[in-house]
This record gives sequence, C-alpha cells and structure tokens, in this order.
Amino acid sequence: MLSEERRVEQQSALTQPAAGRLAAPDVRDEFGLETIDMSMGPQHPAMHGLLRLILELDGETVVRCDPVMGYLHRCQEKIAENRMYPAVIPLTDRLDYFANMHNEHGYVLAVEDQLDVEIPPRAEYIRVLMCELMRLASHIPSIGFLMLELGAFTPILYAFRERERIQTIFEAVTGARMMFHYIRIGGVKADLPPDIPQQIWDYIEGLEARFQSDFVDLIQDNEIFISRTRGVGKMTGEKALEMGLTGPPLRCTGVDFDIRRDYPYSIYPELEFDVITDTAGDVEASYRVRIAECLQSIRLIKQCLEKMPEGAVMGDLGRRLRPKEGDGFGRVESPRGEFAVHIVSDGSDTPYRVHYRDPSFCNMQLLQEVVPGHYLPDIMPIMGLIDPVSGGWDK
Amino acid sequence: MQTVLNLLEAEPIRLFLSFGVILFLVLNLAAILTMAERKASAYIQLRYGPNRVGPRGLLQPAADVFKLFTKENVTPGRADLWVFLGAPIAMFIPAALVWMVVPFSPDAVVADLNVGILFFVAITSIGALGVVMAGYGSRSTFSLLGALRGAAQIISYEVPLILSLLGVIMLTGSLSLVDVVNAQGDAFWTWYFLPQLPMFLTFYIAGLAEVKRVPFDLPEGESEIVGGFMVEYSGMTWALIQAAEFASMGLMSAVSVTLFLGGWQPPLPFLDLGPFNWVWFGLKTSLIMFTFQWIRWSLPRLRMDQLMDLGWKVLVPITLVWLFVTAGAMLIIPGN
Amino acid sequence: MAVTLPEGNLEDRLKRYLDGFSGRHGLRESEIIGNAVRVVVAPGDVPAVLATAKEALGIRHLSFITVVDRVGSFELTYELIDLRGARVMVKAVIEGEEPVIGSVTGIYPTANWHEREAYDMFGVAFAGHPDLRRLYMWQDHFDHHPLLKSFEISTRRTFEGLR
Amino acid sequence: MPQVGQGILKGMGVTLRHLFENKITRQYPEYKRDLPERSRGMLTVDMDRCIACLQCMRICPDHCISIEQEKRDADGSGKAKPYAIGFVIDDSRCMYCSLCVEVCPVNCIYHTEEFEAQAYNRLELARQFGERPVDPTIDPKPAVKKKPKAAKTAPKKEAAA
Repeated sequence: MLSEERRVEQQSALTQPAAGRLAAPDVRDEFGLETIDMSMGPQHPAMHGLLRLILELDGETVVRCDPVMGYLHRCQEKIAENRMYPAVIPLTDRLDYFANMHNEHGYVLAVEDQLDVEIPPRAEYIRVLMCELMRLASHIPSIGFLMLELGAFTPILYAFRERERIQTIFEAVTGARMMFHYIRIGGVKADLPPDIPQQIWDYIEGLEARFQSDFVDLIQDNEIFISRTRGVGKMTGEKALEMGLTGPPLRCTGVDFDIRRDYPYSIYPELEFDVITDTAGDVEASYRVRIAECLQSIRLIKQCLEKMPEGAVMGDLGRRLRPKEGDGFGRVESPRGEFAVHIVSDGSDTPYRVHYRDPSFCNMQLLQEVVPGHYLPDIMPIMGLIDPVSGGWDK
Repeated sequence: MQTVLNLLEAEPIRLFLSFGVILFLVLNLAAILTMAERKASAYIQLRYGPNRVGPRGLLQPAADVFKLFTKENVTPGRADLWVFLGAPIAMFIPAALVWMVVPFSPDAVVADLNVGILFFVAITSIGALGVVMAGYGSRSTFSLLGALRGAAQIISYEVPLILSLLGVIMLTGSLSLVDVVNAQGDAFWTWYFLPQLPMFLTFYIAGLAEVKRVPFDLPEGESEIVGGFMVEYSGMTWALIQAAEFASMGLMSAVSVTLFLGGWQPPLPFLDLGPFNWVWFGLKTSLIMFTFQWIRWSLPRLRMDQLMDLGWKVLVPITLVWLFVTAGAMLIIPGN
Repeated sequence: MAVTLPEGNLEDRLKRYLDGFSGRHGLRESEIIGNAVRVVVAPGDVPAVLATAKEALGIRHLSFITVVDRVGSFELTYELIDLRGARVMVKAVIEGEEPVIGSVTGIYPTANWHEREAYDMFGVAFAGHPDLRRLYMWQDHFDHHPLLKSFEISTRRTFEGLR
Repeated sequence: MPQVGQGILKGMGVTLRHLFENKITRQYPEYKRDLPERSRGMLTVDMDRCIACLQCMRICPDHCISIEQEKRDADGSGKAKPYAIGFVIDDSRCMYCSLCVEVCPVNCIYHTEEFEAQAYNRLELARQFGERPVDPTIDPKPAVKKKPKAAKTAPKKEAAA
C-alpha cells in the first residue's frame, strides 16, 4: 500500500499534538470524547485548486483547521531569477491564473518603477481596459463557484458563459485565452484590432441586460442562499485588517481600502468609480461587494472606451533592458486583493530577486482563525468568501 | 392451455410475475430518469445534454447501463464486505416493492391492499437502514459523515411525511390507495390537493427530503463530503444505489399524484379516456418528476441544522394544525 | 465601531512617520522617497520599530516581508502601508549564514505565513513564532532552502520510460 | 409578508425561462470556431528563409527550440552563409508565449491556427523542420553556472555604507 516513507510523512502531519500546533483550544467535551481527524483535499471539489485542510471535527463542528499547501508550488521566484526581465512576464500569467492581466500589470509596474521609460497614454488606457475586463471575467465565476460550493449547479454555467465571451475578446486582442503575455515593459504588445471596441460595447450592453436576471435574481433573495451565507465567516474590520486581508474580503467588513484609489497607478485617477464597501463582513456581504464591483467595472470599461486616445502603444526602450540597481515596487488591485511585486535588481538584465505578494496567499490565513467554530459545510462558503486561486497561494 | 392460465392466475404466482414486471419497469424508469435528469439540467443550463449516443442521444441510458455493468466494483480494503454489498440491495428493494401498491388505473394494480398507505409508509422507512449500512460499511470518514446525516434526515422527515397523509385518510375513510383515488372524483377541483394544500406542500417537501434530492441532498453532499455514503461505490453497486434513488423519486411523485392529484382521474370530466386513464396518471407523475428536477437545478443545499429546523419546527406544526382544520371541517360540513 | 484610517495629506503624514521612528529608535538610514519612508534598522529592534508603527503611528497593514540572499548576508524588507497612500519600508540586514530575527506575529498577525514562507524558502528562523513549520516543502526529508543562491536549478531532462 | 419562499420562486422563474432559451454550446468537432487573426497556435518555421541566427533558440524561456547550424554556399556567391540543417520545436514544452516570433529578424517562425497538439508519446510532439533530425531531449541552453555577482556588488555596498 503506501510506501513506508510516504506513510511516515503522512503520520507526522497529523500526529503533532493539536494544542501545541495551533492557537485553537483543544476541545474534549465532558465525556472526554475524542474529535475526528479528517483530511479534506488535496483533491476536493470545493478547494479552489489543490489544498489540503487537516480538520479536527467534533461532530460536524470544526475544532481545528490547518491548511497544507504547496501542491502547485513551482517556485516561480527562483525561475524568475534566471530569466531576462521580459521573459518573466509569461511566468506571471501562471501565478493567479484567474486574474492574469493583473499579475502582468503588477510585474510590469515594478520593473518600470526602476526604468525611466515613458508609457504612451493609449497603452495605459488599453491596460486598464484589459484589467477591468479581466476583473469581470474573475468576479463572475467567483460568484458561480460560491454557488457551486453551496450546492447549486446552474449559476456556474451562466458564469462561465460570460467568461467564455470575455475570453474570445481577449483572444482577438492578445492572441491567447488565458495566458495572454500581452502587457509588456513599456506598453502593450500590439494595438487593439479595429473591430474590438465595438465588440466590447455590444458585449457590455448584453451583459448588463443579463446580469440582473442571471446573477442577482437567481441568487440574492434565495432563502437557502441567505440562510447558508448570512453570519457565516463573520469578521469585524479590526480582525480582517489584522489578518492582512485585502480586496473584497476586507471591503465587505466596512474598511474602504482600494489600491486603485488609495495608491493610484496607471490612469485610474482620470477615471471615476466608487469603492464598494459593506458592513456585515460575512459571506453574503462579500457576494454583494463582488456584484457591485462588477457594475463598477462595467462603468470603468465604458469610460476607457470613450476616452481612448490615439497614438503609439509601446514606449521606446533601449537595446538592452537594464533597470537601475535597487528595489522596484508594483502594487495592483487584483480581483482578489492587493497584488504587489518587489523586484531587487542588480543592474544586469536578469532580476536578482523577485517577490510576489499574492492576495490569495494572505487572505487564506482566514482559514486558520475564522473556520474553527463553524460547521463542516460552512468551510465551503468561507472558501467562497476568500475565493483563493491555488496558483496564487502556492506561487 | 386453460389450466396453465388458471395456474398463472393463482394468487402466489400472479404476485411473483407481476413483481417481476414491476422490477423490470422500475429499472427502466431509473435508466430513463437519469437521461431525463441530464437533459433537463442541460436545457436549464443552456446546453444540449447527451446527444451523441443513438438518435438525438436516446440510447444514452443503454450506454450508461452497459458501462456500469462492465465497470469494476471496487470494494475498499477495510470495508465490512457483507454490510458494504448488502447496502445497495437494502436501498433498492423498498423502492421497488412499494410500486406494487401504486394504482396505475382502476384494474392495473398489482396488489390492491386495503392497507395500501400503511404498506407504503412501513416499507419506505427501510430506506434509512440502507443509507447507514452503505456509510458504515465502507469505513471512510466521508461516508460515515454522509451516513449519519442520511439517517438523521430520513428518519426525522418521515414524521411530517406520515402526518401529511392523515388528512387524506380522514377524508377518504379508507387506507386503500384505490379508494383514495376513487373518492377524489374526476374533476381537478374535487381533488384532494385543494382542500389539503398545506398537506400537499408538506408531503412534497418531505418527499424531497426522503429521496435525498437538492435542497436536501446532504447525505450525498457533493461539494462538502464528495458523495457522502456513495463515495466508496463504483460499477454495479453504485448503479443499484442510483437506481434506488431514481426509483424512490418516481415512487414519491407517483404516491403524491395518487393521494393529492387524483391518480388516474382526468382533470376535466369530458376528458375521461376510459380504459386508457393510466395516461393521466403517467402525465401527472412525469409533471411532478419534472418539478423535482427543476428544483434540483436551481436551488443550493441546506445545512444540517437548518434541515432539522425546517423539518421539526416548520413542517410538523403545519401538518398538526391542518389536521385539526380538516377534522373541524369534516364535522361542520356534513356529507363531506 | 468602524476602523479609523489615517487622514491628512501625504507629505506631513510621511514626515510624522519619519519623526515617529527617528524619535524612538536609532536608525541607520532614513529617507523619504516619493510616497515611501525608507528606514534601515538593526535586526534586533525590528519588532520594536514595527510595534511603534502599529500602536503609535497607526499603520495597520503589513503588506509583505521580502528576504534577499546577498550571499554573505540576508536583507529583510518589511513593507507596511497605512491604507491611505503612504508606505513604510523597514529594512534590516542580518550577517552570517544562520539568520535569526524576532518574529512580528504578535504585532501583525498576518506575518504568520509570511515568516513561515521566509523560513521555508531561506531558512530565516523567526524567534517567538507560534508555529514555525515549512509552508510549501515537505515537513521532513527536505532540509534545503530553495531560494538560496546556493541552491542550484537542475534542468536535467527526465525522459526515462518514454523512449 | 415575511420572506417565506418568494426568493426561491423568483430564482426558479429564472431557470424556467432559461429552459426555453436557445442553447449556446457549440458542437465542437462538427463546428470549428474560426479563430481570430492573432490567435497563437502551434509554431511553424519557413525553413528556406531561416538564416539560423539562433535568436529564437536563445530567447525561448522553455528551451524548446534546438537548431543545428551549418555553413553552405547556397546561391553561388562564394561566401558560405549559415543555414539551419536541423530545426526542432518541442511542442511538449512550448507555452506559446511568442517571444521567438517577436525576436526573429526575418520572421520566418510564426504561429498557425492549429492548436490540437496531442500524441501518445511525448517525444512525438517534437516536430522536425530541417533535413537532419535533432534530438529534442538535449537541453539547448544548459544552465551555465552564474558566477555569484553579489560578491562584486557587495564590496561596493560596504564602501558606500
């Protein structure tokens, strides 16, 4: 059966004394009845990728939850250290593979921070347009995944219908459906094809018509959805900030922090949009925040299409790309939260050190603090609240 | 030749032959329902569903059955063999047995017991045993959780199921299903679902819970415990559990049609088809089965404590209140 | 009660942070670049500096911890943001091969996994961390730290069994 | 009226309405979508224009292009010019990032609309373009041992600090 070495390794993960390993109290009820140790994952329909939760259950109540990660760890930071600066961009697509455009944008901002290149305004507008389309293509399926984990099989199909249509737009502009490699250091790879703006306009009008019926009427007032998500994974703003949450999970607790407005980058200061916050801080609040953010993204896309200036799409870079020595920072509001890149360059044409701050990685700490005390089926909506992507937390 | 026919007419042999026919019909019903389920879910989700095997996908059930026959029955290492293999049988027999009591048309009833409803209630309570056997027998945490959930759910939803039958029994005064249908008259406003509307809804919801379908499919919680008590089954054993699921789903809709929607009675008097009245029974049952599937593809799943609250704190009080209302109405309105 | 976030325009907030730091701890270097305050401190009093940042100055969000392997020494960067446009970079350089530094999980609980990842990837031991285990790699049977410069990438292609 | 079942019924109304809408899935093998003009499928090389400058081999991040360069005097001008006698693209490693297409000076390597790359054995995915087959299992750019540059910059930092 299991090879001796694998069995020892499995045992060691489980047998460490529960109390010592985690802050959660060691629950033995008055009859001294033991809790069940259960491993949920790494292959599990609701784990948003490869994640293994070692759970200690008292009946159906979770006493301790210890995520085991690393199943999709490719050590991207080590690979990036051995590649030229532009060759790292296809790597960043594979980080948070549900918000590829935002990863590219974050990395490119970090490199441009150390490189005095002037990015033409049209390239900035195209970048923001693509990023907001990507936010739509990531928020809508995340609502679909939340409903799938609650047991409803239909919303995920409607969500992926929207994502497929956005992906055909991406394929026409960048050439690929997911791994775009489109945003380059100094601008974007190529200009928008002539028929694309009109195609995006038609898609946005169609989406607005369908959005209310498919994603709001079907879900928002559904009594079972309300009873399964209201009060589940409840957090205060204080606790969320302490745990380092960013993005929709933080905004649903009432803290209005959005990098597009507080740490403005690219041309977001020229566009108006408002930052959505909610007060409840539970799963239902995160659903409402994501729905409202989709409408904000639609508003932003329209503004980008109206104000799109003419001109070149690529700044003029030198023959060899050698950023100044020192630290380069790039911070972007990805659909899951703050995606930051810290590049340490030593003047050569390969980065000395690249460090990605992935929102899924930081939001996942919620599992250790908030899950104990909930029921087993509540783990699923809490995963929906965070909506992590395994490429993100495993890097 | 005549003696052979008389022999066949003799009571024990007729019963076995008709049970064989019923078994054949129920297995076909299960196969067709899997196909109907996949087509209905596909059309709701804006896709086509199986349309490759046979003309427009009609041979898909045959392909499924053939696959399940040839698939290997994997039994987990530590499983308790007898309990593990006995569970599908313990789940399928009740679902098939109760079909003998269901009146398709006045004379097409296998066994017109005068305690038909009591027989239905007694046999469906065996289903909980099958779930616990499956969950406990496969010796894995997921299936154990599924089994415990299944047992708690099925046993606690039998109470509203039975209470909602009492109203119908009080109105007809007899336990035999054929009498219940005859007492309902052949126009839809004389059917029992109008005077007994809350009872009908409770029976429908409790039926959904008995059959473990969304929003009550916690024993098989797809996204939580990955298949619950069914997780360790594959091949023919899994197929038998699925057949039991679909047979009991068809059974629940057939019984609710018999009790509340006037069995084989036509909705309007002039639509009476005489000997072909079982067509009405078929139409009404498939309508109810379609609503089962329609609910399955548009609602999420309840949590265990909410499931229990709904059962005990909502459905049981409704049925008790409506029993008094029915009793009062029967006293006040003479000749009802 | 809602979370109170710092107001006021950027420049004087940055100056306030700078005086707040220089007032309390001996800083090796401190300067303001754009919207960031860059502070270099001795590794010993990193927890103290972050404590003042959190309590005294009200900077509530630790964005990330970057460890850079300068072959002879390790350079840690703590990136703090106050959610309203200002950034604080606390840098510390630890000499030697076996880096040990105080853990800041007590002050910023979010540092729990950042430090575990730094330990897993670089071997930086964080004293006082509640649960310092490896985050990505196998718990036992793997005693390397992949992101060190000394850890070689092997691009040997494995094709056995596919001829 | 308290929230008793209206939300559920509204949701089921939506699903019922979708039941009768026309379907959106496309039957893939029978109906092949016409890909947009820029879509990046499997690579192909126009061998007679290739001048074997090895740019694409150097820039490829996944080391999937291996070229064997030879010198010959093709057009009788007396000077032997390099050409690629062996050219292999290993599709089991290629991630379609199109860095090679951008760097090729004579742009003779470009994407086709073909994206169904499947084979029973990974080695069959290595497509040969030149006269002589090239062994795809050899890494064209083995990782050269980078001398630790940090030593060079470290002393400068001490001097500066």
